[in-house]
Amino acid sequence: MKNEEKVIIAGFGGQGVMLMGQILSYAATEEDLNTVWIPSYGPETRGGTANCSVTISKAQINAPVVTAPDTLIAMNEPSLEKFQSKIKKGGLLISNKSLIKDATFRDDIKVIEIDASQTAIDLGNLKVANMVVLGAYLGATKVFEETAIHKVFEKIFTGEKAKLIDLNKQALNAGMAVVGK
Amino acid sequence: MKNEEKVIIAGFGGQGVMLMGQILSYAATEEDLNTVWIPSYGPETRGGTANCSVTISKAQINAPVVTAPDTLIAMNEPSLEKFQSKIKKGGLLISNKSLIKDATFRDDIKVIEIDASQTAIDLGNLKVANMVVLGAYLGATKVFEETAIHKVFEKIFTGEKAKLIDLNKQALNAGMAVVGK
Amino acid sequence: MKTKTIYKPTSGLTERDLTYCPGCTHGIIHKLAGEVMAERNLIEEAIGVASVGCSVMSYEFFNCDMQQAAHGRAPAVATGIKRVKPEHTVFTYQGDGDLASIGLAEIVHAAHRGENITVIFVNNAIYGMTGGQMAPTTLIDQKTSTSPLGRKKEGAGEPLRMCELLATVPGATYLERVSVHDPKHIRKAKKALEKAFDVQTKKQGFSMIEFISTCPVNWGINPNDSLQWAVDNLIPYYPLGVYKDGTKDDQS
Amino acid sequence: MKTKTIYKPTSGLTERDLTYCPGCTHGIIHKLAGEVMAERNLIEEAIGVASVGCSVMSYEFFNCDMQQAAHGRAPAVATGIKRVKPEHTVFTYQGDGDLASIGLAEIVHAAHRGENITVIFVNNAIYGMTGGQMAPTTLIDQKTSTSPLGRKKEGAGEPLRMCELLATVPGATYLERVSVHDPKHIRKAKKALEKAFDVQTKKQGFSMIEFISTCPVNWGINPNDSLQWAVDNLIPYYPLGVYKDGTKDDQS
Amino acid sequence: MAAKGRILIEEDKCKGCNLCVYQCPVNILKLDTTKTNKKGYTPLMVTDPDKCIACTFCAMICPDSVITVERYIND
Amino acid sequence: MAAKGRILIEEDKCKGCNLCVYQCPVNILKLDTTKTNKKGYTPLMVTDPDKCIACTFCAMICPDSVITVERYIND
Amino acid sequence: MAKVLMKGNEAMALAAIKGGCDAFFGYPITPQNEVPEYLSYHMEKNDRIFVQAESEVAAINMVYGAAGSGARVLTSSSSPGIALKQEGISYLAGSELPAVIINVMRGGPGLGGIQPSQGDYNQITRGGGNGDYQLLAYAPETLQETVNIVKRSFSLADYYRNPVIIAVDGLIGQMMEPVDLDQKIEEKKSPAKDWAATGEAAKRGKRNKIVSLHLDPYQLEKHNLKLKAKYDEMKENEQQYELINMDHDPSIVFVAYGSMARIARSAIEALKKEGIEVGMIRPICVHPFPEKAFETLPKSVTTLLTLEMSLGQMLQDVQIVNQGRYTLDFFGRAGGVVPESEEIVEKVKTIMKGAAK
Amino acid sequence: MAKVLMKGNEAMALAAIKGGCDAFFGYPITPQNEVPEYLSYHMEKNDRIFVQAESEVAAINMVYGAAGSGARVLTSSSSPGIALKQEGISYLAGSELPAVIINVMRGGPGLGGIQPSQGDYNQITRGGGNGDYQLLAYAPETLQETVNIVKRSFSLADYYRNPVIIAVDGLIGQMMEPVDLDQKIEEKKSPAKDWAATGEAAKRGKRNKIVSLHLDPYQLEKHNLKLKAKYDEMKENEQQYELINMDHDPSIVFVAYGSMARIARSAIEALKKEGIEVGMIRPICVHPFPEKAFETLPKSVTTLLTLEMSLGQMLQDVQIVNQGRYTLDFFGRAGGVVPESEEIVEKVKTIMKGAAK
Ligand SMILES: Cc1ncc(C[n+]2csc(CCOP(=O)(O)OP(=O)(O)O)c2C)c(N)n1
Ligand SMILES: Cc1ncc(C[n+]2csc(CCOP(=O)(O)OP(=O)(O)O)c2C)c(N)n1
Ligand code: SF4
Ligand code: SF4
Ligand code: SF4
Ligand code: SF4
Ligand code: SF4
Ligand code: SF4
Ligand SMILES: [Mg+2]
Ligand SMILES: [Mg+2]
Repeated sequence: MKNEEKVIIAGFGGQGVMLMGQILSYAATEEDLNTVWIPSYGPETRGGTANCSVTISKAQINAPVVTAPDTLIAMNEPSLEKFQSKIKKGGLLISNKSLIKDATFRDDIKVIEIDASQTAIDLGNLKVANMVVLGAYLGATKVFEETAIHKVFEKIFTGEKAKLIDLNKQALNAGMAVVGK
Repeated sequence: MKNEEKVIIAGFGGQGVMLMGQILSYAATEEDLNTVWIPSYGPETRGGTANCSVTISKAQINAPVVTAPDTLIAMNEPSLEKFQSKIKKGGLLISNKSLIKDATFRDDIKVIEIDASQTAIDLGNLKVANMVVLGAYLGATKVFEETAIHKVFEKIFTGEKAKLIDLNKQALNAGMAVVGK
Repeated sequence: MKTKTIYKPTSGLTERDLTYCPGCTHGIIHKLAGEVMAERNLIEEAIGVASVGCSVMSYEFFNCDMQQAAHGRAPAVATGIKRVKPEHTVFTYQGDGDLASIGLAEIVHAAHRGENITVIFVNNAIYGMTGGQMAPTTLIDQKTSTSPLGRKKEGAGEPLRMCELLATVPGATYLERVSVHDPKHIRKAKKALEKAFDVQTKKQGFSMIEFISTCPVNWGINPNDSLQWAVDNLIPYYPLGVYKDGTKDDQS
Repeated sequence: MKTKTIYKPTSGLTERDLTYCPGCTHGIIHKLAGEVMAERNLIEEAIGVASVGCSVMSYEFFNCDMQQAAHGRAPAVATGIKRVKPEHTVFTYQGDGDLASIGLAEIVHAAHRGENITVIFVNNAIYGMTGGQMAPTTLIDQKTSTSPLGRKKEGAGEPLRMCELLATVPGATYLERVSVHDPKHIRKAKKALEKAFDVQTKKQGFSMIEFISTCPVNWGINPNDSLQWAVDNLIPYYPLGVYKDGTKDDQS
Repeated sequence: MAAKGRILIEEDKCKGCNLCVYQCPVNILKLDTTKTNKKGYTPLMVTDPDKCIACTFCAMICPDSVITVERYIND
Repeated sequence: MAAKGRILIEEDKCKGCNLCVYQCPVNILKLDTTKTNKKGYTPLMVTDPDKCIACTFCAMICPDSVITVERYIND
Repeated sequence: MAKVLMKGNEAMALAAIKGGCDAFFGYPITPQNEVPEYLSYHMEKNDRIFVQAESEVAAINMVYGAAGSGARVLTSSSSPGIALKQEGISYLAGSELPAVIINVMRGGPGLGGIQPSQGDYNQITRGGGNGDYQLLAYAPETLQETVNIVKRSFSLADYYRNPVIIAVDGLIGQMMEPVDLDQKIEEKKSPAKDWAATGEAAKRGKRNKIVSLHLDPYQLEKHNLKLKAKYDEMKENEQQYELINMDHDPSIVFVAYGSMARIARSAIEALKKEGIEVGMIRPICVHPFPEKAFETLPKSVTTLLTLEMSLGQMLQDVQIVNQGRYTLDFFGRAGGVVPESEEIVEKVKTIMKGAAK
Repeated sequence: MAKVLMKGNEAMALAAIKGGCDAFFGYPITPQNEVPEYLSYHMEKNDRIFVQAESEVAAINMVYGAAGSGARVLTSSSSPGIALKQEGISYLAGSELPAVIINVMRGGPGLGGIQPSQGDYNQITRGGGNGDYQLLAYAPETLQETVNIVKRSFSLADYYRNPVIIAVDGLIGQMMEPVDLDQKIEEKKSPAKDWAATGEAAKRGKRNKIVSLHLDPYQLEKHNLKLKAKYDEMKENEQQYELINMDHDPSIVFVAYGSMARIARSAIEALKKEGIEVGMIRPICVHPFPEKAFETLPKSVTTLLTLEMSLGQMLQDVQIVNQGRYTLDFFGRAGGVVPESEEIVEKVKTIMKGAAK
């Protein structure tokens, strides 16, 4: 990982956007890196858009709000519209092709489009589309090893939810594979 | 009247102490003098002692609280105890002999003792004891003419209470007479 | 073929999209209130009071002058308005947290004084706006974000029934509890609201209609199942019906 | 001849002179509460909550640990105490302004949660402490310093009956209204208080005894006539009796 | 008629409210208007101690815990 | 069978909550899962307009005033 | 006009009626009870509204409702009651509603006592409620000044669409003094209330909404900046104060308001007799604090002695203005103790001794 | 100890449990809901008390009751909810009861918004309630600092027998950051609570009374002076602050707290890259205000730039301390807008340009 990585993850409420960000911060915590996760909150998240930002850093994190992300993960069109302009020059955009069609992308950033929904459906559960995208992010940035994320899965999917671990791992894998291609 | 007159009137609740003070302030207002009337207030007046202070002045009145009165009108023993020491040197004390017996008086003040209750009972109503005392005060200080007080009576005893005017005038008179002697 | 419009959006509401979650019955209740006021030409002169809850933005939805009140205080705000504007229709729109918890003194005393206002009380047995905390109306064993193991009688008590409580207040004139879980009940609910506003128009005093409502998002149940959940769980504890009708004593 | 003391000042009260006006029945109610707690050895471990009203100084009179609460909030303060000291007897002593006006939400919600406390509610139909303003319990046509022409139904509403209101709250276990205008009623009132404290001791939940009380000074009626005025005017509107006894459902 | 008991009056606590006077079934209580107590009130007195039936009514109604009642016992 | 009336759907207001679908007595409503509206929801559609009896149930229950109902009149 | 002898609380009540007050909502508390008592009779007699609310919280929210409907509204209370109104006051300021609030201050904190105090200075000048808002806060000295300020306050509140608070100590509330209730005062010209929710949406052709909610922070910031601009205008135009005895080249200058200023006047007189000249800045409006008063002091001044019936609350405002210009000193009594002028005289002499050394 | 990733609100809740909190009383409000939500489960699990009160007013009075019984008590809320607690807080201070109050601040005034703000600075530092009282008020910057302060606050409250308020902006409440909940902190030694009304009058041989009423003004004044002495002790011993980048001879020094201080750190870094050295005074305890911090600034300093997520509230405290020593300047955003560090960089450059002229 480089010294500091800032990500904004945005989409609909219900797309698992908050969890994606938290997983990154959990992984950072495991590796003893500094990290801050900030959600959008309040009624505006109701039915509407949801987003969170994550900072991961080897050094102390000062200003916690991410205004110019290294990476934007846009899970739907409104999110792309709202945040694309903020991405750092030369930064990365991961765009959820399942919902973002015919969009215009900036040409000073790297763009990865991924059909998350289809991939998830292929895996048998639309709900893991977020993990597919997360996989793509990891594949592209190498911020963490796959295994670091697996550890987080084991930590957060406990009890009833433990059975979801495998599926999530598969989804992550699938996402990484897409970028690997 | 001299330039400024400060009075403290103290006694039981129910002895008409507040009204005595107000009458002085009403009279002062009628004569276009400056005046301030300040009551003790709150639950400590319940069943216990009550007192008020009156300042009457030709000039603007600054500090409104009377700390060193020209005159103390003490309607009962606790009031005498509480306030006697505060009277200005050479000042006046009017002491209600009906309730204050065997008291020690300062020798640097003028003392008038008056058996207000007996005088009032002679007039047919114990309740006007306060007006008897007020009469004595007026007789001794000449702060106001009798007629000025009569005017106030007419102002405050209206409707039902108008019939009380005569009795109060008599009481006032009786009090003035006592001092006149 | 010719057509006749037999149901359309009411002019009692503005054109703004409601901010409620999909399938939330707040929207149905808004419509009913809008319809009743529009049909009686009250909307032109009414002053409404929005409370704090999911309906905090109802000042954007009711098509009349509106004030937004502090949490729980809508009946006091309405009192202030009605006293200086006695000829205008004044109503509040309040949730169960707002009315039965923080605002309990204000609703009881508005009723107590016999304020001539109409209260639209939306009981969804939860704090919707803040994310699903326990309300005084939450059922025993119902899980909420502050009763994660279900509400327990010990410590939290059994749910408050507001119509029953207010029925003991002499100043309350009309109190009815209704539901909007199907068209039949929606129709009945509308009748109740009509009665409530008529009570006000006739200066007969305080009226309140309590609506059994849903919160699909915080109950974690889809909208249609939420209606069923309300029928199966809320209505048995909160029986529908008229709890007080002080207009009957009235000979006029 | 030998003697046996059959009535003496209770050790449930301190030796301080009460600050109430002559003939005010606050004093009788203090005595009863002191007696009941002393006789049951509760006074040694009780924590009382004084409210704001003429009884604000009751923390000087009850012979146990005491807290003085903000106006109307005694039931909330008592809740805080009882939750951290569940094995101790906790009671509040509140006037009608305190309990039925500003503190209405707190009393209803303490009952609602079924707080295991005992409330001594002194209803004298007026604000005594502040000089005789209208209370929610003031009778129609009763003159007070803020209803100088007598309380009117229009504008001020009809008086609130707290036992009746609280009886609708599921969490309330025992509610009784009593009077202390003669020895017979004083005895009955004492029985009621005994019951209320026993309910608490048995952890059966919220209990409240409402006392019809007098305010000779602000009613402008001498003490004995005040007792009669209460009998003639207050008791008819506030009937004596048990309004709820949740211990009867109890098989234990 | 022999008294069944007697009452003890803590005079300085009395507020002269008259409540006890009205409750005494044998009418033996009145306020002593010849004196005032420390508080300034005319305190309670017993006019005819022999008639006391030790019913405690006076004590029960006294708001200020002025009265103690003793019953005579023959043993 | 001839329709008694028809419903007009303001598609972009629909939140896809499904309430109306359950209330239609003749079962001619469903969410159109082939598209999303401006708000991002799958909006309401009528499967068999001919069967509409213009009962207004769907419109009554719709929280978002999406539906207008018209009755056909023969004059 | 003839002066009449009135109790402070009653004079304020009558002044409110004369100031055009349409409605009063309040709850009893000592030492301001004569305000609602007087109004319970006289508002009705004048076809206005009087409601005894169930609590201070309800009262301030009734004020909110009535003010939102365009009425001129008053509430009054005393210290703990004002504390309970803080959320409501913040709402009034946030929704830009005019209203007049009287605080007849008593000793605190908590239930405290009921004797005269100035212990609520922070509460009234800093806004005890949430958020960036400010009140216009007056603290008059005599009944006459009080009455004039109460009368004028309704137009001020209307002009700024902001709550005005008038804080007097219990002494002013309880004492009687002759007042002329019809003294000419210069009313602030109040614009038409075309923003009020009067129930005339149809007639007006647009709905009026009274709201303090702005979920978008940028919109809320804009609103805050608009409010700030208004507060700055108040600061520019509403500073009100009296300078006393400044033409005698005092070296010590008191800063005092309300009853404390009256007592200080006695001290100034007494000191004058001893040949000691002391000046006084008397804030009449305590918020915005009359900073301008400090700009025109004579060269002779070396020391500002702040006098309070509290323990150094206004002193902070003096410190803010001062910025090192003068030596600052303080004298205060607390908890309802009204100081005697002799104590102030003493304090002055102590300062002078210190300076002489 | 291992760090765990936690949301601010939950970390504060857990820290309270670790700080020995016996009882929590609160009412839901955004953006602090995770505090009661977390505690509704975990207090019971730890055999402690959790009560969702019917309102903020009830909650603070429950706190009063439980604190009076000797328990360590917490309540939390957000801006308007804190406004409602003002009377209760004044009672706590008046009765000298220890209690911890968390305010997760949002934009105001009134209902305002729910985004992060520092608009309650006055409300928390000046005491929004009645009377002469003061709180210990903390405004931490990171989750780690927040957690440590929450844990320690219970012993501080006990030591001073005074409420402690911890004010964080919504950002700190909502964000997740790794924290070590078991970092060693120096607890204030709390004396035994022999004053508490525990229901052991008989055992103790004397009754304990928890009271804020003192009808005699001289007694109330004595009480006020006792409180004042305590506040002076706090002022002497509890000033807490951090000085940043002072060893590089900055001419401009920020004064900022909470999230604003974090953002300012970024600005300092950015400016450093451009060769501009700026220092910062970061108050950790905002009341008593860390005056001592201003006494040790390097000679190079000319200007103090106060930074707030409000419109000049802390600025007043800086003015009070400053007394003309440095040039004062201000930058603030309001209503829930979180500024970017670039705006601060800009502001610094503007000041420097002005100075250069
Ligand atoms: C004084 C105050 N306390 C708390 C809140 C936070 N709050 C906003 S809405 C709400 C509860 C709303 O619940 P309810 O009244 O049942 O309405 P619903 O959202 O369920 O329709 C709360 C506690 C607030 N805004 N103000
Ligand atoms: C917050 C607050 N509001 C108002 C008051 C003033 N106050 C003191 S006692 C009281 C009324 C007491 O009446 P009640 O409860 O009936 O008791 P009573 O004196 O009649 O026994 C009021 C309004 C106060 N102290 N605090
Ligand atoms: S949170 Fe619940 S009550 Fe609120 S709008 Fe959504 S579903 Fe309706
Ligand atoms: S004012 Fe009334 S209630 Fe209070 S002590 Fe006196 S008589 Fe009793
Ligand atoms: S005990 Fe009975 S008989 Fe004896 S004095 Fe008292 S009331 Fe009278
Ligand atoms: S009842 Fe008690 S206080 Fe009243 S007169 Fe009798 S003894 Fe005295
Ligand atoms: S009007 Fe009736 S029949 Fe027609 S679509 Fe709606 S519910 Fe179905
Ligand atoms: S009820 Fe309304 S919002 Fe819901 S699916 Fe039907 S048309 Fe759409
Ligand atoms: Mg709800
Ligand atoms: Mg009462």
